[in-house]
Amino acid sequence: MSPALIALLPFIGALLPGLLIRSGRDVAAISCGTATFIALLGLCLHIPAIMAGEVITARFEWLPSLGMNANFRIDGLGLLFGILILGIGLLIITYARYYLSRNDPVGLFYTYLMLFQGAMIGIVLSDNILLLLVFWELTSLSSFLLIGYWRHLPEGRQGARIALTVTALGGLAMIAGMLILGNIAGSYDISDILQAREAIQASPLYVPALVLILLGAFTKSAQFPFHFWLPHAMAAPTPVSAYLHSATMVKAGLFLLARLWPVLSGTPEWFYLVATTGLLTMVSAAWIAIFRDDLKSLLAFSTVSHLGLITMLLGFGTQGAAVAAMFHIVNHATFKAALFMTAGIIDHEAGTRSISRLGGLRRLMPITFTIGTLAALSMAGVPPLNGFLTKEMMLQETTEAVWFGNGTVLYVFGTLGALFSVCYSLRFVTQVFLGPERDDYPAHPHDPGFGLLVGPALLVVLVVLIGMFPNTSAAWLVAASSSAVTGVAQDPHFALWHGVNLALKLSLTAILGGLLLLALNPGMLAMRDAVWRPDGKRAFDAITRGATGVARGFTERFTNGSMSRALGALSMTIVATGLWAFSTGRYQGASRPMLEVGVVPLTGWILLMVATACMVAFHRLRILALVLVSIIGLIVSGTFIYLSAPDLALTQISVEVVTVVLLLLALNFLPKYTILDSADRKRGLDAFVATVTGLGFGALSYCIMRSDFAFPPISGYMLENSYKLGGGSNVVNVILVDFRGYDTFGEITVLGIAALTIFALTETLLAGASGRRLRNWVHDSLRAGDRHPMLLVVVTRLILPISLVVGLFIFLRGHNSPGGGFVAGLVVSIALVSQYMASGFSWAQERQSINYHAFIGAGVIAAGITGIGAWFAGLPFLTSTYGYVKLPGIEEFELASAMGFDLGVFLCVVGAVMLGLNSLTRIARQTGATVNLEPMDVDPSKEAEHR
Amino acid sequence: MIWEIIISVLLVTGGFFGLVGSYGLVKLPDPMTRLHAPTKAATLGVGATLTASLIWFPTQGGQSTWHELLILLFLFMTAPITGAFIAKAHLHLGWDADELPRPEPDLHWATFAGPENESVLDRKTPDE
Amino acid sequence: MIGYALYFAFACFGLALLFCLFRVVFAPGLADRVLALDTMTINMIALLTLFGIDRGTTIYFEASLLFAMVGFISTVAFAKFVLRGDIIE
Amino acid sequence: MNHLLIAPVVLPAVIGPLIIMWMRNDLLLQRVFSIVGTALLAVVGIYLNWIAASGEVFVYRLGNWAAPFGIVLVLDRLAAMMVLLTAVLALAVQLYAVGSGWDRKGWHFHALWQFQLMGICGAFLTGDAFNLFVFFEVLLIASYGLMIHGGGEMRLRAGVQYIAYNLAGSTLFLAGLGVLYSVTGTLNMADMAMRVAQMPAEDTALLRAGAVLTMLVFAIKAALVPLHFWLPSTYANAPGPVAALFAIMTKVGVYAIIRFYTLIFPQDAVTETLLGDLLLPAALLTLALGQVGILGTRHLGRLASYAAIGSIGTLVIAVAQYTPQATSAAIYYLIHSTLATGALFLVVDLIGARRGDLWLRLDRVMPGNGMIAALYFITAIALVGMPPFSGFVGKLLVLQATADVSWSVTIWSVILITSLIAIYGLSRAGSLVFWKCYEVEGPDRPEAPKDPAAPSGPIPPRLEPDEQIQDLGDAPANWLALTATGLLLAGIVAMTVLAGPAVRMAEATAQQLHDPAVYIGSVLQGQEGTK
Amino acid sequence: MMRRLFPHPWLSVVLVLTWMLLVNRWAVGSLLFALIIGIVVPLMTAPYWPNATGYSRPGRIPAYLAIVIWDIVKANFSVARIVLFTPRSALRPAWITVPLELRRPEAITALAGTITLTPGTVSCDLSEDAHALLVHCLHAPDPDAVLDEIKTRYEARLKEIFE
Amino acid sequence: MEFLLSSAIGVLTAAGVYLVLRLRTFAVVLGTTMLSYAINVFLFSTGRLVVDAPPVLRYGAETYTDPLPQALVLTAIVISFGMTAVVVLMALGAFLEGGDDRVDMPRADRLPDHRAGDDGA
Ligand code: NA
Ligand code: NA
Repeated sequence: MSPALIALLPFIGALLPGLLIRSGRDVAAISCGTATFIALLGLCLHIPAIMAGEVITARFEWLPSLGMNANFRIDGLGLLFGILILGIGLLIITYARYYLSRNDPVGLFYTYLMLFQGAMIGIVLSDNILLLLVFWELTSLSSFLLIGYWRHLPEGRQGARIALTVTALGGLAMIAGMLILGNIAGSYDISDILQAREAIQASPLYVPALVLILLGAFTKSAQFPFHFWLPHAMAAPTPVSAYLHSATMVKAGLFLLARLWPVLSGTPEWFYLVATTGLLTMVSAAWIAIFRDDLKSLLAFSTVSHLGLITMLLGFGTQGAAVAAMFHIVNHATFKAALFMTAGIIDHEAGTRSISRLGGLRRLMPITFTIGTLAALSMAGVPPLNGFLTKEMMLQETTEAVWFGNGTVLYVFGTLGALFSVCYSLRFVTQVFLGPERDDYPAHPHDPGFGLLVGPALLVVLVVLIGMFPNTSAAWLVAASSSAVTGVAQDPHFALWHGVNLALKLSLTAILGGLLLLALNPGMLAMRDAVWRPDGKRAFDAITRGATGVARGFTERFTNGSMSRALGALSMTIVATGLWAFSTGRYQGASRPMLEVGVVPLTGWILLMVATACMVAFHRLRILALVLVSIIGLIVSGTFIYLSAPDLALTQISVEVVTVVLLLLALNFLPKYTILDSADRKRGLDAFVATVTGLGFGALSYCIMRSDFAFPPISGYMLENSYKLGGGSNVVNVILVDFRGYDTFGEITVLGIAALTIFALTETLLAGASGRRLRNWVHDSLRAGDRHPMLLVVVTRLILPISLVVGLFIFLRGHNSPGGGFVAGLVVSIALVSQYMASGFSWAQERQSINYHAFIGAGVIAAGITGIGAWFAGLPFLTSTYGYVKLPGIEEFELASAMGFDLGVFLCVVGAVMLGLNSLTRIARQTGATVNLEPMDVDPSKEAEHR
Repeated sequence: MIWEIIISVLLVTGGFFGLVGSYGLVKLPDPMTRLHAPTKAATLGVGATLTASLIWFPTQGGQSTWHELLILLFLFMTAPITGAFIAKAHLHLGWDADELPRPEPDLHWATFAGPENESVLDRKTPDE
Repeated sequence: MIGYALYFAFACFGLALLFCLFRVVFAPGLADRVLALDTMTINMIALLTLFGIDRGTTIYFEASLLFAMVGFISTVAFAKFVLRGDIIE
Repeated sequence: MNHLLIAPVVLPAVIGPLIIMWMRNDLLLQRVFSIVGTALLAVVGIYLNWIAASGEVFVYRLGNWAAPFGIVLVLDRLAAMMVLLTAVLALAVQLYAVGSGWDRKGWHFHALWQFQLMGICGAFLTGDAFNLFVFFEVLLIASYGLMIHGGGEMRLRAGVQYIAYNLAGSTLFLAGLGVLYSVTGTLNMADMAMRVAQMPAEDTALLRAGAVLTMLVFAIKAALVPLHFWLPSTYANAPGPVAALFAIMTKVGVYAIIRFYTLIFPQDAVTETLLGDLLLPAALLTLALGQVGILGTRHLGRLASYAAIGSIGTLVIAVAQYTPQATSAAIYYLIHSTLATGALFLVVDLIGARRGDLWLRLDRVMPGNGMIAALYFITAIALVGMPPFSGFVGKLLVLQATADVSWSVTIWSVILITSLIAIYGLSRAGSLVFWKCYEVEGPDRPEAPKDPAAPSGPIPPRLEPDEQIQDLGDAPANWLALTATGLLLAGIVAMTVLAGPAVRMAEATAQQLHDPAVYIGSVLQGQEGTK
Repeated sequence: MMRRLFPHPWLSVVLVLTWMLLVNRWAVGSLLFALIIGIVVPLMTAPYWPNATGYSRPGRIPAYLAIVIWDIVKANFSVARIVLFTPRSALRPAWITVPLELRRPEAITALAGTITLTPGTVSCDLSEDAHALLVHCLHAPDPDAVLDEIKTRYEARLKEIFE
Repeated sequence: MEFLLSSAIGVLTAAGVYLVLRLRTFAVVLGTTMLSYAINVFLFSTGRLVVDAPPVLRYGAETYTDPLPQALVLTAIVISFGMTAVVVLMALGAFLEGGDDRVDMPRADRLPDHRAGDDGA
């Protein structure tokens, strides 16, 4: 079976329980078990080939340019881990079927479990380190889900987050490490990397890569000081603990060390980092395990300790140590999984995992007792069980290794670790099973059914078998895997008895010392409790709480909703970067002569300066500010006229009046005065920012006006061809409707959308809380009488048709003289608005059967159709044509098709302005203004008629 | 030449009255009197200027325009309205109904009339 | 001669604008300010006309027309705001 | 000339007004029309990608004017891709809007939606600097309308800030364009590129200033630190589907940065490394601020907003490198982060509709907790760049592209460390929202009824306008909303599985961008038959 | 027919004139177009002109206009004198109530306009029932004389024209 | 003249910036209006200044001012008008809904009103 398929099968298995989510535990377990079994079978079919030294590969291109490909390989190492993962997985699936309650979402559990299994298999079968990374992180994610599976348990959630965070930390470091490694090796394929030992170890980036990768491996394998996540992961259901946190996931780190052993090991950096970490972990975790009250917690720390042991062995970098490491992986998996399942059974049956509440279960649960004891003894390293074999090998290796010139420190500590291990293993046996039977178990303990027992029983059988007959039962697997690790064919021989050597003495010391320690345990417990000790979880909590606090403070500080700060930052950024960019370039200096200043421009300048200054000074008096805005607008328009831009002046002045009307309409409901609520200091700072920005902009514009174009501007062409090709002599208008008609198309759309937005917003406001508030509105000022003054009505009535004529005129001549659709639209709008102001909204509205929505739509469409029309001539959008239309005897017009476009502009402007004002007026009417049926409040002539 | 003189006179007149109108705005003592200056002086100021232009273009500028007439018409049409409105605004803001002569003993001027012409405090607010 | 008259008129209306500005800034009430704004518009129209004569072009007349129209509307709008709060009712 | 080049602009520009004119009061018709329009846009997008894949740069000369004088639309690989991405995102999100009932919480949702698409597509396709401004404005004003859709105090307040900030941005844009025009005398981007390349060395100050001002505008749109202030409140307060659509809006800014940086201000022009020197620190800060914000906020909507900011940081780090490899990484990451951010906003909206608000605090178990949790989980994984989704691929690409640059240690550190912060923040939020609720209610509590009758919460009650919108009388189509969210996630999965082809496409695009001669040549040469 | 075509013939005249002034070209073509405008625009705006407008004696309009223009010129000089030379203390502003005989809004508006444009007076407000006009005088030592002049010089003439 | 205009641009900009930095919406709207005046004049000035040479083709006229910036400014004016209209109405809406016209987002936008169960997820 292809390695890829083997890796894929668990994922397929993961889908099944998801799909069959309602069909219960059996279906889920069977489907997952089947997938696992097929995968295991597929893997085992490769055993002969692998034993023969072959490496089975499957390669799929995924992301070749990055070097990330779906390449898989099975060699001895992969085989060892694959069998562990799938084999124990099969047992766990069975076990979980009976362990989980009917009320648990079992489908979900199996999905997560299979996801995890797939990820693990992926790790061990990857032949590409980037692919390996993918699976690596997937194990973190799926373990997060599994630990947090019982979502109502706070420990589960916290444990899940701690595990995720710590392993993700390592994972991220590993991403960097792997990328560096791949860059050095020139490939991300493991096959290639394994060939690049010299290049890698010679690279200056070797140490960073090593440290980063080790960070990944150590976090995953819960090595000191990252070990603290593992006990908290014990909040997971026991099958998860047994599977992830003893047999497989935590070994992923070891796998990685083994996988990269040929290229990374053998250097002092490797030795001191890996072996020391391993040693420290082994001893410290074992020490902690002695005192744990929670069975699973005890087992968890023992796991950490054993992982440390294996890490240390790999760190030694010798072939013998590597063989021992591989063998211990096998042994540890068997006895530790069995122990976890035993703990789960006890928890399940006795209702507690607390050692202090247990004891005397020997008679109540004889089978469980047997299984648990055998496994625990193996863990303690008692012959003839398999744990003994590797403990001896470990001690042997420590006696041979030298640590900073010291030949004893390693084996002293190694023995100490073994001693602790004996202590906690026996504690497990004595304090759970032995002793007097109690009468206060939370439940009625008895041996469980076959389903829960089969897994641990099988494992314990292995424990014994491997212990007794290591060379026939396990040597082949250790040989295959250690050959793969070391790159040299290994043919190890294991024996229970090596004669009386140092290792044996140390082993004996450990066992005896362990017994002694167990006897002293209660006293030591009290002593230990009295002394302060570092608590990983508390540190983690402190760090994350601190980080969260800092993040909150930081976030609150940098995005605190202050507009002023945001805009101030923007201004200063603009000025600073602009100034920097300008000053690092070269400016030629003023080359254009200045224009003379006459009396009128000077007056205008004074007016503008004073008006602007007043505007700032008096801006809190809002109506005065509006008057000043009008004045500034007037002067700006005058400036445009003076500087040869009549079109601009027309537009500016007419836009401005509409704006003022709009602002007045809004101001009716807003406070009339701005409250002074910024402190003097802030105002000073703002003034500084404003001044600097103003200076910057003024200077920039001065530089521009005094310098020449570096290249002839494209507008020269426009001046030349505006009449010839565009058919209009007002070049600005031809640019607007022809050269750059597309801009104008966008522009009128903007206007239309603005009106639609205003309309939509108004409707929403009126329907909501604002509507209610408006209905109870109290005007904040005394109101005069005379809503629709007669004089105004009469005059605007006359102005309306005249304005329409003026609008038409401005529209028609726009192509050749200042004017055009936009200004015309505004003129007409202003005339209509004057009707509204004079005769009241309802009366005037009644007289226009115009839907402004339709106006806007029609405007955009008209402009669009004029543009699309060109398609039918095979020309691009907005291509215009023109001609002079001479209706006999009537005014001669130049009719450019662009005029259709201008008509669209006109319609859109009228529609948008009127719809916007309408909406604002609707808000006003909500306050309960009465509706007038007559255009003026009093009409003396009508009154006369009545008489 | 004669046109030149007429134009010049008109320009000077226009300028003079324009200035006087705005000067009055500054100089006259209270808002109601200030209202007089611009509404009239400026009309003649701008009127004379426009007339000068009206004459200048056909006689000196070589083209005929009539727009000035239109502008003038517009200004004269609107000036009274703006005047009245500013006056009304001023009455509303600064005068009490009793300080003015009444149109008839039981009637108000429009600015002071109307059912809505109540103090904010008097207004009934049903929901609050 | 026309030239001098023109400059005289320019100066007059320029000065007039400054007077108006004075009244906008220093005024006891809003009505005065609106009045001053209105007068400014009228003075601007005059200036535009003068500019047209000075440059011999009629191209700026529409602007004058529009200034007149706009001045009227904004004055009325301001006044109506003062009177009623709501300018369209 | 291929008229379909302009279809992405004209199509929504016609559908929008038609909706206003004839379907104002018929929501059903609006929905059908609008969705069909967006689907058509997607089809056009596919076609445009297909023709652009040849490597040819297509030019559409509006008004038949010759190139630097009239406005041109330019279709290259990048533009085509952006149009398609927009259409795909819009289609999915629009389905969500219909499914969740958001589109009837106020007026003109669909018309504004179409105009929004018009603006975005217009910005992607234009080859004219000022026209880019115009279409920025189109997309902005439509976004204002959409952003405040449904009303409510916070939304309006945020809207005011959003507009005010963008008004400042638009002003700045005009200033930048003014400076560029005042030096180069042109607005056509290809022409400008040519002129900038020929700029005399003794006259560069103004041009440099112009370049920086223009870039700042794009940085505002992209929400780069320190110009990011507008984003969190805006996105967090916008209606869910609108915020999801806005995922593409920040990318418009990034697109413009890429376009101007590669075309007009490359590093061998007078602007030298000016832009890269500014972009990189800004991008790093942006990434840090965004990821820290994920942890620092107490509101799911803001969390999604910060995630959006963070993804922009990563993206711009790549853009700032100015190498084809980095640019291709940026392009891949851009697609990924658009889909992922969009999906996250939809998921957040799903939560909001069920929980009532989006504060990160203990609440009851929401209906459909499991399904939404799954969607959240996948989206979060994709966003933080954990395997197996496209975020991981994208992150690897970015890391790889920055491996050999002078700032690489800083860049890698920032990317990796902030990833950890984001992972912690997202897992914290997720476990609080989806798991902790069970603590209160106990594990055995039966799940709440599947389909909530009416999602309440941040959505205001239905309004009754003057003209009655046709009442469809249906409950929100929950399945449609979930499916739409799933569609975006499917996109993420596709980006992962098809990472090879996707990256190849991104590489081809980057190659094209880093060889602007073709672009310039296509625009300025061979203009037979034009005026 | 004519009534339907020209609902407000005087308005049509004004519009034709406006157009001709705008286009600045006294050609036949322009006039025809102006006529079209003169027909179409009043029809369009007819709803805003609910009551018929007409003049009983339009022939007297020019004379009236002449008087007004003359008065405006006069007014300006007198106002200028007051502005420039009359000391504040000597200023005698006054309010006058002008009871109106005119009833048509157009006529009242014309009167108010005239008053504002001519010597030292500004029409400020109408009474509630629009039967009186409030006029402010800049400098009126003798208010009754002013009232008398308004009534005879302007209102009487307007009454002839309009009613 | 160039100096007058650029100083005017500077002053308008400064005024606009100062006003947009205020804390109430109306002031901000006024500020954006000022900024748009400033930018319109600025953009216009990039065509350089010419007196009395409007870009309307006439017989015999030789010099014209640059029409392109004018067209751009026209577009900009219209757009900023639309934007102003929307922001004004939105400010009004925010005032009506929220009861005050502050520009800054209130705390309630970022922080929940009570902290029940907020920590220790
Ligand atoms: Na025009
Ligand atoms: Na008078």
